[in-house]
Amino acid sequence: GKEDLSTDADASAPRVALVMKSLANEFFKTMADGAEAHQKASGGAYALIVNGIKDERDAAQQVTLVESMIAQKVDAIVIAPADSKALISVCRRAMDAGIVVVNIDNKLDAAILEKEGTRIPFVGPDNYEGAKMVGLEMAKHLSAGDEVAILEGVPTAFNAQQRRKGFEEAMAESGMKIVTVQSAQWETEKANTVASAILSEYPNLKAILASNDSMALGAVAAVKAADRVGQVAVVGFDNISAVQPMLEDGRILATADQHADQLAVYGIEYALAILRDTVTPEDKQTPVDLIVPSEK
Amino acid sequence: MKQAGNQRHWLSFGIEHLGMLGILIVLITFFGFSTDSFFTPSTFKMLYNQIPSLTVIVVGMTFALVVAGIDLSVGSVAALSGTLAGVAMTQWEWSLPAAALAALLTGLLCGAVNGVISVLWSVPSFIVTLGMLEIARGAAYWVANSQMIYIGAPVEWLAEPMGALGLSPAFIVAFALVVIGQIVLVQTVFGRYAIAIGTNEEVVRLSGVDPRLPKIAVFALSGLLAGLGGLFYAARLSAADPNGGVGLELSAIAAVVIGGTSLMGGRGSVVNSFIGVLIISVIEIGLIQIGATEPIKRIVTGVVIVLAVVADVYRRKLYETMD
Amino acid sequence: MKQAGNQRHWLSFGIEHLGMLGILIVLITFFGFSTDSFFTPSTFKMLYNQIPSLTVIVVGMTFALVVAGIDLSVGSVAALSGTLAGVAMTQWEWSLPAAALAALLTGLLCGAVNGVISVLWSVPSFIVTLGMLEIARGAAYWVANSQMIYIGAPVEWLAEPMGALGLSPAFIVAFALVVIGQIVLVQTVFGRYAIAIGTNEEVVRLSGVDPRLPKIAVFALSGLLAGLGGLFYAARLSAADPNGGVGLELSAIAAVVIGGTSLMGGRGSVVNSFIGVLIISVIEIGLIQIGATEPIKRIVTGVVIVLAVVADVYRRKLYETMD
Amino acid sequence: MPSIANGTSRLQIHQLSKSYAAPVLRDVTLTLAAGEVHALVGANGAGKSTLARIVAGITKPDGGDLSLDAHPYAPRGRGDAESRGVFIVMQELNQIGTLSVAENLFFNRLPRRWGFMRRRNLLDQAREALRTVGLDSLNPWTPMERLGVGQRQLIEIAAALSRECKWLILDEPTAALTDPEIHHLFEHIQRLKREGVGMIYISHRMDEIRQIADRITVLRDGEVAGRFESGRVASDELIRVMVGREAIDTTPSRRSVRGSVALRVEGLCAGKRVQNVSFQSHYGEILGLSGLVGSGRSETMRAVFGADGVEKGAVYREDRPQPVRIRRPADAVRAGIGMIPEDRRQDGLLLPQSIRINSTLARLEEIAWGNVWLHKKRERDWVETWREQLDIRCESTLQLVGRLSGGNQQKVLIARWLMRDCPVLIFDEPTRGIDVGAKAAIYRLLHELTAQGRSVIMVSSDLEELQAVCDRILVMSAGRVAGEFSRGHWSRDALMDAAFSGYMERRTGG
Ligand SMILES: Nc1ncnc2c1ncn2[C@@H]1O[C@H](COP(=O)(O)OP(=O)(O)OP(=O)(O)O)[C@@H](O)[C@H]1O
Ligand SMILES: Nc1ncnc2c1ncn2[C@@H]1O[C@H](COP(=O)(O)OP(=O)(O)OP(=O)(O)O)[C@@H](O)[C@H]1O
Ligand SMILES: [Mg+2]
Ligand SMILES: [Mg+2]
Repeated sequence: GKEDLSTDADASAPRVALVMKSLANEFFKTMADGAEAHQKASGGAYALIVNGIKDERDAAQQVTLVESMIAQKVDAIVIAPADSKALISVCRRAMDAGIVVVNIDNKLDAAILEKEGTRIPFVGPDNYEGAKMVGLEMAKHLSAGDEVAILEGVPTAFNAQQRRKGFEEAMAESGMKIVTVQSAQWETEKANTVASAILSEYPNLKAILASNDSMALGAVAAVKAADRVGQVAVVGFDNISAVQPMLEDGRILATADQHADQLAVYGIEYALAILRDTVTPEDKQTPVDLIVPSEK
Repeated sequence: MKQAGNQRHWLSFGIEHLGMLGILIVLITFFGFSTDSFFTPSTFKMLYNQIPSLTVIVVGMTFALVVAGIDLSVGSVAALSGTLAGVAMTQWEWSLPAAALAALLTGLLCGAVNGVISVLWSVPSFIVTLGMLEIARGAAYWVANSQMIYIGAPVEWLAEPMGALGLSPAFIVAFALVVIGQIVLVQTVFGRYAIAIGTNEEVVRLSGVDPRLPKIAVFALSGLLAGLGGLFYAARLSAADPNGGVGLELSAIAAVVIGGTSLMGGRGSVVNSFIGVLIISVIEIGLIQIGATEPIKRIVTGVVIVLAVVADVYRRKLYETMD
Repeated sequence: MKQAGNQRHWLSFGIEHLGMLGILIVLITFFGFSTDSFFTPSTFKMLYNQIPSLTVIVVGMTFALVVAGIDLSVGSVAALSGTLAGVAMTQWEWSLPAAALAALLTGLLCGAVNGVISVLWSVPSFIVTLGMLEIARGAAYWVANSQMIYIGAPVEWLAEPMGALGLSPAFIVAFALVVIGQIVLVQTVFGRYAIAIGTNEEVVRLSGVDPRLPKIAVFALSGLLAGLGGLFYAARLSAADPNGGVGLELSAIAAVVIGGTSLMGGRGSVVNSFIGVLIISVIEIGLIQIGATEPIKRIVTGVVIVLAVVADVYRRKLYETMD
Repeated sequence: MPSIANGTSRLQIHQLSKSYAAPVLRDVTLTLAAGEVHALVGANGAGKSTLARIVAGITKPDGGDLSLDAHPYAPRGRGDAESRGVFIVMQELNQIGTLSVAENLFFNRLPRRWGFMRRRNLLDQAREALRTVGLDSLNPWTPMERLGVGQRQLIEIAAALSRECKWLILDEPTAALTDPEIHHLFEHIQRLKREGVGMIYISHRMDEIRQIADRITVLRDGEVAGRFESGRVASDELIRVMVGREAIDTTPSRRSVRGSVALRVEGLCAGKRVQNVSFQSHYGEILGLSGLVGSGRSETMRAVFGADGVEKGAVYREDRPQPVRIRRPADAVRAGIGMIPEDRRQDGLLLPQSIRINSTLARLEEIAWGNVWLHKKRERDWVETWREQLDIRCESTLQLVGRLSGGNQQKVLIARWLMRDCPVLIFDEPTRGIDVGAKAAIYRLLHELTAQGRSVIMVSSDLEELQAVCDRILVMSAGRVAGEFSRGHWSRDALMDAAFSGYMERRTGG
């Protein structure tokens, strides 16, 4: 098969499929790159097939991806589900076909897994805790009662909901006032528009909490365009490379690093371990680190 | 040129559609040689079961394009219908038939509104359906409270492969609708009016035929089929996704246009639109199986779409000089 | 009806555009009364600085629609040009002028390829530019290695408000292009040929005027302006996003069609397209400021788009009986 | 130019042939000398327009060659032909509706400077050109799509007349014109003759041919069937050569049996062109509608048929006291009124569709089982019947209408409405571009229709035709009914006076 060209493994080595969300998204790309590096370093202990969908929101396309992997009779599927509910049945079908399935990044809905009587181990970070951490870090720079706004991701996405909850919890704990929560669909450009409008609507706004760094970037540009640099703080999530300069000079106060490069690797190692029958499926937490400007 | 007015011989019908099929076969062969796992029953099973929702939507879109209209709202209407069915089944505890009916009626209603506004107020259908794209999406969020709704077993059987060939009920329905759609377009008064309206609406009007009703019917039909597509989409995911079907209109229009239907109206073929769907899906699945990277996937998809149509243009020219 | 052939009096020109402006003013007034902060200089400053990229793209799109074509690739081409400029400035350490030139040339190239393929092989521009949509997107991922690229100060000044009115260089350029575009459409031979080609390409050919060159030029122009739009995006965000501009083609076409340009070609007005951009942006910003929830935002946007065009249809009818 | 002065300048067509699906031109040889009017006649589909298009560089021939003053002449396109001084006024109107009259007049040579249109220049030139065809009062910036067919035809002629031409081909230039305009055109033709321009003149109107042709070539099925070295030929003889059999009676006599009132129009006002128009038409009679180009004949009929909005007035059927509500053509057809529009290409035919689809459009339900399922065999049979009746020349009834010759296109349109069979039938310029043979067939049909008790209203620009066919003629002038004449009570002069009256009044009154 063609996939053997991209990976060099023994014919007998297990074949692991990594099913991502959009590989055009830096976060998932980093994840995939990390996994590929790991596979190379493993010296052919397993073969890796990496695939992603075109549009992060398109759960149906990811179902096709998983079906395609079932068709290719891979040994294990490590999946970052585009949706926490819609992917459950196809994962169950994969397991029915004797494939080991490990869930990473975005946790499948526990209640439905329960209802379906399926157990799929989750390896990944706690988005809620991560967001809360970022929120609390930001609160240090503000005083109680300050107005803040939240830029949400795609509202139907589980991790978007978790991050929003985390932010809200942190703001509640530190006594901030959330004036508005608006979705910018994870997109920079959209975030810029939304943030601009919010800034003009709320002249006393002190901070914008963005559910990912792409949106944070858009918010930073909006703050600049509104001439309120230094008056409005911005935080993000994911620690992508483009926000590094902003972390340096404090235009972004904090972000969270989920160790994208290791996230998939954890999942793959876990899948391999299950294949070797050494572990029973259990959820596993991966670290989320708070990233703050280095100087100061 | 020929599909619509095509009534000469079954032979020419064959050549017409076989031509499009040829391009499809080239693609399948290419992927077959590129990766071992492509030529397996499971690939084709997957193909069958992936396409029903797009297929039924494309049937309606073909009619919309034939009357020189366009329906941009199909993705949102599908999402709205699907979520409504999902909410009905999970929260209001309706049975599948009742929920399905509600979904279809919702689709029909959205489509009828598109048609009535665009026809009676002579607003371009592009704008009306663009408005509906936003409205139906908003309604879907509202119905589902912006949550994906897990439905599970009650709808899944619709998408479950059955029998030796592994065809799902959804696929069978979709395929039947393609056949019916083609027959309606070629063999019925309604289809003939649709083609005539798309060619020159004023001529139809001056022939004493009121073009408004057929036009409204076409949009209502497109809405209805989008509703069905939403149901199939939910069946496939076992869940109703208020965010689903974003950008579906472009895929649907692309499939129809690849199938040779003109955006300017007046000619089209439902069967060729279906082949357009197959071409798009084969490219998609083939590239997944080859394990292409994202940039390569995009570039190859783009190039193949253009080449498919260029090949079709040449084939048609050849065919025309022949005839 | 009138824009294209409109050369009778400057008065009728005024009525034509003032009509569209009327709808815009109604919207602004509505939002002004709905939220205190709408009628503030900062809102308008924001509006100015939000729209340059969409505006320049819409200028090109108007021409594409006037010749009865369509350009679906604008979003991807903008992303490709923007990322290319970003990579050139950050990784290859080019100066802004050099990088900007590269971005514009990339856009021009993409557009020219669209035009040449669609004209010489007579493939519908819908398909060719859909292919380019995929290809340019893939190329953008490839150039940027799928990463967002932070550029920072070197491009930011383009989007920075200047002077008392707070207009950015990007806005001034965009506005100038709208004016130039309108003049080109109405006053130049090229513009008249574009309208003629969109009305009836065959008649143009029979008249001994080769329609191919103007058509290719129109697509090249649209590509070039998409490249400029990409640059303006990068300036506004201080960053180049290979994922940016998804779905931009629909917004651009919507703005043009709201402005009364026909999808069937032969009629159009760049100024009205610009007002279309303003209408879309005012709705978007107004709804955010009102603090509408996502479902409401969507529904209101949809309804207003349709109403704006319905109102325009009535206004035009009134105007026609008047005249 | 010396060559013109001594009369040796020649456009030679040698053994020209062309085929589409079937041969259209076969070894046609023809010589056109400077300063002569060479008439080309033949039945519909004989290949006249094809020949004209080849000479004008629009169509490529398959075989044979052309020469100009003994130099080989093989134009690569219309522009190329024009640069050699060869111009054409095509049979079909080729204009851009969304552009103005001025821009259309000078479309392929818009005056420009640095890419900008020189509007002032264009305006002056356009005024000048419009004056040559008597359209002085038309605003050159009027969008083309607002004009009627007659005016558009005049503008096509004006465009050609404004060129420095050496050779001019006029393909049925007068089909939509009335006598004064034709007279005007002929004056220009005489002037051009004097200036040494060689002209090919295509027409189905025999009187015109007799009046201006110096020589005549008859085409039949793509071959030269006869040549006459003088224009003075008896029509009968000409027609015999054209159709290849004995001359047909082109003006059949008839007895009219005037029945009761079929249609009554009262105080109709629509737009600027229809002002307070009232008339009646009876069963069993043919009512003619005459008037100058732009006098509002077509607009009146469109208003009656519901094609355009009506501001005031009512339409009654028979002697019913209640008017029929006609808001759109479908209402009119339901009330038993049918109309054949004058602009066949824009309002009449679905050009990229087959003859079958076009001719059954108005009566589709009846060839369908249960109003739903198309009965294709029945459709074919019906269409075949009418094809024979009207002698539509085509390869098969599946041929696309856009590829038919102009006259045959017109016949397809007529077939549609004859098939629909309405008690009241309005024909707007039904014989535009139709050959003598088929004209006779159509007149016979009209008579049959009235004999069966139908009411026919016929708008025509051909006064002779109206006088030959109608029982009563209504003359419109400047949007009003300016006179009504019964058979036996009209004369050419009286009709013309009525046609001009509206414009005279305005001039003296204003
Ligand atoms: N593009 C085309 N494709 C196929 N057939 C064509 C095409 N153009 C013309 N024909 C055929 O060529 C024949 C001659 O057409 P042409 O227009 O020259 O006739 P004509 O003598 O001008 O007739 P008319 O008096 O009706 O104008 C017709 O039978 C017509 O169907
Ligand atoms: N000076 C003018 N300016 C603008 N439009 C004009 C002018 N004169 C005439 N028209 C238009 O020309 C058309 C003439 O009307 P109509 O077609 O009913 O006349 P007709 O007698 O049938 O003449 P035709 O022979 O042109 O068909 C109308 O559409 C009218 O609006
Ligand atoms: Mg002819
Ligand atoms: Mg007329």
